[in-house]
Amino acid sequence: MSFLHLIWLIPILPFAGFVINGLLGKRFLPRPVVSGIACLAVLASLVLAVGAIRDLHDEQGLADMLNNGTALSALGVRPSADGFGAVLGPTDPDRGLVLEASIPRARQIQWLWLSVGSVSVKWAYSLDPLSAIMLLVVLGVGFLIHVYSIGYMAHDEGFARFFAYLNLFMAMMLVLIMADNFLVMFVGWEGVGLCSYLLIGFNYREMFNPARHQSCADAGRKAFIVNRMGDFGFMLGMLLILVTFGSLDFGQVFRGVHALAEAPGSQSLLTAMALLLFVGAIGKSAQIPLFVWLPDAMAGPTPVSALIHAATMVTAGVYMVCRCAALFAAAPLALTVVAVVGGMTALLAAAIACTQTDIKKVLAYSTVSQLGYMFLAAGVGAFSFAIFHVMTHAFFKALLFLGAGSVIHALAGEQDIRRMGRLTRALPWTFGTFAVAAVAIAGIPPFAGFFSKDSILAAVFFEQPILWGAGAFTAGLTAFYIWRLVFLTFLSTDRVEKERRGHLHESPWSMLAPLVILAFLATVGGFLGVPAFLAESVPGLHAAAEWLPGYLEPVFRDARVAGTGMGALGFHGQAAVHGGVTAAGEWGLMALSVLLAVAGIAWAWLLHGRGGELAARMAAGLGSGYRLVRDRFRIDELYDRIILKPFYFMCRAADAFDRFVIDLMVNTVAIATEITGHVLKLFQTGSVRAYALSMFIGVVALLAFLVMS
Amino acid sequence: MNEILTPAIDWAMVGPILTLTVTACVVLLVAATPARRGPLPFILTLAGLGAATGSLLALWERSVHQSAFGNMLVMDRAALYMGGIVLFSALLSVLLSRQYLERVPAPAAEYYALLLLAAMGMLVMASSNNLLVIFMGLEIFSVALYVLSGITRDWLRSLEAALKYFLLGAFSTGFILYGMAFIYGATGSLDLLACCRQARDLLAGQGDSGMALVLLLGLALMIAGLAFKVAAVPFHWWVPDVYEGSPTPVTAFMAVGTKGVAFLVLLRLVTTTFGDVLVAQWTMVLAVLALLSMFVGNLVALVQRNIKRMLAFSSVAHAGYLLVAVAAGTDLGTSAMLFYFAAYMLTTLGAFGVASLVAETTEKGDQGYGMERYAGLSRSNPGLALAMSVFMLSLTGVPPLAGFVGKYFIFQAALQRGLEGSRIFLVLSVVGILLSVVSAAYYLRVIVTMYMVNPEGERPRVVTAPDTGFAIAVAALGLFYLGLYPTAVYDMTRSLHTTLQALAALWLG
Amino acid sequence: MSLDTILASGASIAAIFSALMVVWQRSAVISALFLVLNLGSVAILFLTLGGEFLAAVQVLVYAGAIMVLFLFVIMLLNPAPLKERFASGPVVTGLTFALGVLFFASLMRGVMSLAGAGGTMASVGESYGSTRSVGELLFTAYLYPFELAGVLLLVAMVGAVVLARRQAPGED
Amino acid sequence: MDAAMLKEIGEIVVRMLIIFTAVFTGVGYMTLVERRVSAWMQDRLGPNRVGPQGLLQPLADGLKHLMKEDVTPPGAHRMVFILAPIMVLIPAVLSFAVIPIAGDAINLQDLGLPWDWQIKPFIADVSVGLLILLGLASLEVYGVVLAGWSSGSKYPAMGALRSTAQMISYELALGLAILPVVLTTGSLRLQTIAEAQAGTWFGFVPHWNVFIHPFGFLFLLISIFAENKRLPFDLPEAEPELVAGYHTEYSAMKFVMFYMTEYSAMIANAALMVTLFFGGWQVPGLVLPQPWMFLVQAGAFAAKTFFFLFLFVWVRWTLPRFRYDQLMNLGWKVLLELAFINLLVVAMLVAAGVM
Amino acid sequence: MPLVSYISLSAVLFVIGVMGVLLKRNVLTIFMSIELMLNAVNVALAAFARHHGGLDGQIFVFFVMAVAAAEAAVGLAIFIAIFRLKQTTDVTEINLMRW
Repeated sequence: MSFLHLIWLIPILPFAGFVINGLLGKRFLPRPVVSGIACLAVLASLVLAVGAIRDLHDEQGLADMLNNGTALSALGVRPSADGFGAVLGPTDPDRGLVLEASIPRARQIQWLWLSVGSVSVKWAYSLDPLSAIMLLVVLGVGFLIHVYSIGYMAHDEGFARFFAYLNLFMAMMLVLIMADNFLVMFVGWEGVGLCSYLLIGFNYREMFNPARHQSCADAGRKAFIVNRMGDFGFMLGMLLILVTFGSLDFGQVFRGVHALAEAPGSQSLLTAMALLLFVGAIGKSAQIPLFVWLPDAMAGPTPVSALIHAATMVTAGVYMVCRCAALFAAAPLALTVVAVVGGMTALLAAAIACTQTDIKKVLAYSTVSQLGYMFLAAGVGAFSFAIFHVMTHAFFKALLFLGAGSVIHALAGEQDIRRMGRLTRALPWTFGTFAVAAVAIAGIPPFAGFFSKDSILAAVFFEQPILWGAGAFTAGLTAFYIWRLVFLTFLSTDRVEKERRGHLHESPWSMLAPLVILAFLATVGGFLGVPAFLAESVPGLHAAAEWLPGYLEPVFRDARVAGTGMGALGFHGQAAVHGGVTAAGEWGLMALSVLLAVAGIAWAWLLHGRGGELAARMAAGLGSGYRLVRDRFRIDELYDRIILKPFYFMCRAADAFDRFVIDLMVNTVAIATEITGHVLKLFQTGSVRAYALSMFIGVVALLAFLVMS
Repeated sequence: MNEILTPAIDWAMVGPILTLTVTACVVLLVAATPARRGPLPFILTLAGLGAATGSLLALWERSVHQSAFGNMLVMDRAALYMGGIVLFSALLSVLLSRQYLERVPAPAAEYYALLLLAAMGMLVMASSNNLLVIFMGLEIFSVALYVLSGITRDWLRSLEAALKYFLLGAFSTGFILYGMAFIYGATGSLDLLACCRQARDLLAGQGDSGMALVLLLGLALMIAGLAFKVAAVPFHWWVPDVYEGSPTPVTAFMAVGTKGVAFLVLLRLVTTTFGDVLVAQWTMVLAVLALLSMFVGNLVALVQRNIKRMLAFSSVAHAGYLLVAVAAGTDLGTSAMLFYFAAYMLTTLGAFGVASLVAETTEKGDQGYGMERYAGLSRSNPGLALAMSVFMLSLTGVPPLAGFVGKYFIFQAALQRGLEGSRIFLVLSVVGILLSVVSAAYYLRVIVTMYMVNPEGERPRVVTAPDTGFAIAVAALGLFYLGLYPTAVYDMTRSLHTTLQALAALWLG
Repeated sequence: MSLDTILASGASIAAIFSALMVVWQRSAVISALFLVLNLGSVAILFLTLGGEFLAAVQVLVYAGAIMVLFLFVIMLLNPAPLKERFASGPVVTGLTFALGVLFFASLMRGVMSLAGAGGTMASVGESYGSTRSVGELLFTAYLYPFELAGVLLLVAMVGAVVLARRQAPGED
Repeated sequence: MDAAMLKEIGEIVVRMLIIFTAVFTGVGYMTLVERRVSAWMQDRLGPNRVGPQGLLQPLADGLKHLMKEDVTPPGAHRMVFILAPIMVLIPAVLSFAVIPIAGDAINLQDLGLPWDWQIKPFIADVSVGLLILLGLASLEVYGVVLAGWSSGSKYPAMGALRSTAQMISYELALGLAILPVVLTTGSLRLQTIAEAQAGTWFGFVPHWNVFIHPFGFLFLLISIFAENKRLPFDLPEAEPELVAGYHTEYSAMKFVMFYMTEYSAMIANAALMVTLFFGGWQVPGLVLPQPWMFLVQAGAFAAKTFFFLFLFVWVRWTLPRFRYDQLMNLGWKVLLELAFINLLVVAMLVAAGVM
Repeated sequence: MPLVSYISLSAVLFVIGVMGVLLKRNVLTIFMSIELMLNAVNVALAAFARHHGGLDGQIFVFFVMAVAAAEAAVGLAIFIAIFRLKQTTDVTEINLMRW
């Protein structure tokens, strides 16, 4: 018996927490018990996951297990010729544990779920490096956020409900991650969508957007429906895969992809599959044009934003694309689309973030932007970098959100950064950790974001130079908007409303402890994937050289084989592959990106760090600020004209694009659908005679079609 | 006087049908005694349905193909499966009815008797391969349902529903009958399988070639008539009005039973009789009907604010999905359709069951089917709200509920046809899935209202009788069961297609 | 021209005429009368088709029972004759007629294919359509639907009673 | 037109002449009989002035009505108002077309006439004669309904509604009462039914259906009273309540038609009873050469029929009128069930081989 | 008459019936038009039966009559019930439920 036998418990435990808290929580259990159950369930899963991952890499233990026959139906599996070793034994059991040798992967089959003729879909989980990383991230961050929520939600009447939903979310997310086939993944996929919807609408009594009479419930619904649009693609893609390969098992499908990729004329089919799946990812991970739901999703409680809408659920799209790396790698066109969409989203969202005044909205757009980065990475085949960034992003973005939550908590619900400032004294811990996260996301070495982002940019540079330009510019924007946020929130002038000032206090330990831990992770997380050239040149880092890409390498191995040479960037020796480029080039790129980050921060400081006069002037426009400009800041005028104005223009344009084009597009579709419904409804006149006439029209049409043709 | 040979009757074969009829008669007799006010009719009805189910199961065990009265009664597995669905839905509907009947002015005993007879008619229609018997079954349950929909005869809405259902139903009966006449005219037989043989000969150029067109006429008119019963656009007009006006448990039963048996007959018609003739024609027709149904059903449901009308239009949409599967005509399609139907049954019964509970009775009729009445249900009746959420999510097609698995099967079948080169099926699957996205909006609205909208004024707790609650719970849990362990039922439906095919093969030799 | 043909032609003309009048008349009672005439004509058509039992039943059941019921109800409700002949305006009426023509054309396209050699009548014996032959079939081959017809009538009876019964005070 | 066809038509015409003459004469004199018998029962004289014993009275009545003013009330639907009495009369008269009045056909030459024409004892030889008879009986309702409706006034409408309901209700019992006979005879052809009643038991009890199906006969008798709206079931035209029921507004010839209808229906029903239950034209043990056989059988038939006609009148002055709900209750709750049970018992006996 | 004449006649009657359903306003007339349609079907069935020389079609007609009787009973009961509440037989006035 090893932990590998128990991986089925990993999603079940939070689910049990959901059931207990959902049924009994409100009426029968005191709050400490509720939160205890919820946190312990996640913690237990975390322990199980760590144990299982340890066992997965315990080669001796695995060998023993195979020899002793301890595994229920463990079958020795030889590495298959194409390097993708999922050759099952003579009999494919409906239940049991299957170990694969070529990739450290354990699959646990729970039961035969569906069987359609020769096609059978099993409820099965698999654990391999990719899911291991995701498991640790989700469970780790998830646990911290559970703990954080104890303090954050302490005064909410829906305490038990909140934890029940949160646990349900964890369960679904874990199913998504550990799924061994598309269908089980889809269960998790839909499940997290549902939980996201439930949690966004958690404070359903509040108006989320009074100007548009949009309640939190509406925001939740919007999120769910936009997600369903993505699911439409996912479902179609899944079905296409099913009818093409006759299976939904990842292993079998990807083997099928390899076989198919050889066949001539298969490109369009593969591309269609990949693109349809990517539509699903677009919905879930909030990319152009379906990102509209994510900013609205900020209507949910802040821990939810941190957990679901920053660290975990929204990365499911990235995870899925990486999981299907073999498929995407075999469809270069689709991969390019992924890269372009990712790059554009990153740029657009970052630009929009520069203009937002709601602290959570800034972070929301930031999340969209960072997700774009991840897709950019995946799109150039650097899947392991995408996962690397998922991980580091989880750390610092969760931290940012939790910090923001702490601020909001302290200010009794205030979210507008124009009414904050000078909070460093009141909220020292929050400020400190927030600053760490801000540094990390800005890409300042040696914080976590630096390594992951830099790896991605380097990879993109070699594959899609144009997108690299967008990515690099985005890096600068990122540094700018996040530090703008820091300055406006914590530094700058004190603009807090008087009645809120009395309320100001640092958060309780249960909220601060997760902040500190996350700050630590955001600081050191990047060392899991230090670029090789850097590691070699810096003493003591050698062991850390590209540890994470190396760890993930078995999973993406065949993506490289099937692809066109892309994806080679995901692990050791990218310089070697791109022989022409030397380490010097990489040094240069790295320096450039650091420079951009620093420039962004400096710029933010220039605009907002000193009390925001410049920004105020910008906002006021040239007319009112004319004298100031002429008298004292002549140089500023130039600066205004050639840099600031275009810059703000760009950001505003991006914002307008979001609002008037993308939002409008999505809304138009929705409204058009609704109007069509209304129009069609009018035909239901209630008059039997009209009904009879319409039926008769149908009969005549039918008859005419059949007989006259 | 020459001797008339009395046909030998296999009593076991008519067991389910006979049980229902006899029970109905007994209930009617009870209706003439003072016991009509007591629980006796209810108990008798349940017992009768149970006994009928039992004899159905016995038949299932007995043999795969069995027929009596010269193929007029064909208790093959397909018939037994659909019969089982009919009986199960009748059972749930009866469970839902008792509490409902306590507050509406309707004669309970007659209500149960008619419900039993309607179920009996459905069984007859499902288990026949003969045009005449199909027609008789159709009429038995239709007439019973006309009455049931108007049984709360002091309410204008109920009567209006009955009137609309009756007039349009009789109108469509005319068409279906004319279709049968033409099929009979072209083939000289009322037996679908004999028709099949004859049709092949006709279209192979043997026999009278002029009859081919007559056959086509018959097919077209019959499809139109059946499309009315399954509520496919543009034959769906009665659905919203009738569903809204009828007593809610009746609506639930009607929505499931009528559609189920009509779909089975449609299957028999297109898989056996026209399984290999005129395929292009009926495929196209069914595909177009499916497309229209999905489109209109989903879009109009989107703008409904009355839960019964919303469910009615959603049932039109679901008829569209089911038609996609039938149109596919493959074994995958058939089994997908039959499986989806099981899921559809549970959700429909459950959803209407909840609707019947939440509504309230006033002098003018049932009120409170407006969406706003669901506000705050999650707090006054958390269990009920949870069950309703399950139904709505299953209708949306959220895994791992049964509705998702069913949709998955259906669109798999459609996409397979699409990849084989039939472009219309590509369109069908894409549009179908896209529209099921739209459907999320209106199903979710119910959940939103229950969980996230504050009621205006006090939301009184809905009283749920144990039997009603049991029925709803069974439906909700059944959805989980079918969603997580669909294999058992799906394997069953897989075998049904072979049954239908094998029957044809057996007959055609 | 045989006697049968003359009879059939006459009955056909009467049937079509009476059918038209059913639709044309404003008063429900007159419509019902023409419907009775129509049923009678069809009964004669049945006779020419060898359906002697059928003709009798047509008169007995259709004309004798169903239509009487109709008239009875019409009298009970006594609706005033309507002012306009058709309920719809001219546009919709025109559309309806156009649809009717199209429908008829489609039907006739199929029906006309019967005009060829295949559309002949089979020669049948003396007992064709006699009460005995029909009765024998009803009680042997068609026993099952015959029983079903009984159930159907039961349903109709119960239904009619349930719906039309005036509610006695204190009844459920 | 060839000779054969001419002959066929001639034969039919003669048949019709014989039977319809008989019927119309019967109708005419039935009015007289009724009045005279009524008078006799009430110990008075009745019409006895026109002709010997008032034998020309029907003629005089006819003349009188012909000359009366034919009033059409202003609220009436003219066409239907005129049509109604015709519609009511025709089925009543037509029913005689299928009733056989004797056994075998006679040749006109037997009667000393020059034509070699076979005259059958009925107008139409229909194998479903009984059904036709029932069908015609049900068609009679139309005239009644229309008369009531087209008069455009209350009493006729009420009367028509009542009589329709009554006729529909009792038609069922009537049919069920007849069916046992059909069951044992195995035919719907009236001539076959009559022929099947030939012979005797023990040499003196005639082989009549009434002895086999006494209950059937009883039920038929009651139903026929109701069908004909005769006392004690004359609710539709009960004069204290409804003036004269559905024909209140009729006058002159139209009224006569209703009057004629009533009596021809009476005669037809009497003839039906005779045919079904009393051996029709059968005279047990009688064997005579044609044409005597024909004439005696026709005479016997007429005599039996007259007995029932007399019974109608007799009952009229013997029993009091029912209340309407009693009438309906009797029909639906008693007669129908009894007739049905009777049929069931007979069917079982037939199945068991007893009959 | 040849088969095609009978079937044509049936088609004519059927179409007239359909037109009646679509054009009339009174529920009773509409229902009578439906009866007209059934009648047309009966003609076709009997003619086809004669064409094939079998009796199946005639049997079918018999059952159609039974069905017509059942429908008439229920239909008229519905009309009566609705008339009792609303005092109308005009279908255009019966549209409480719509949209």
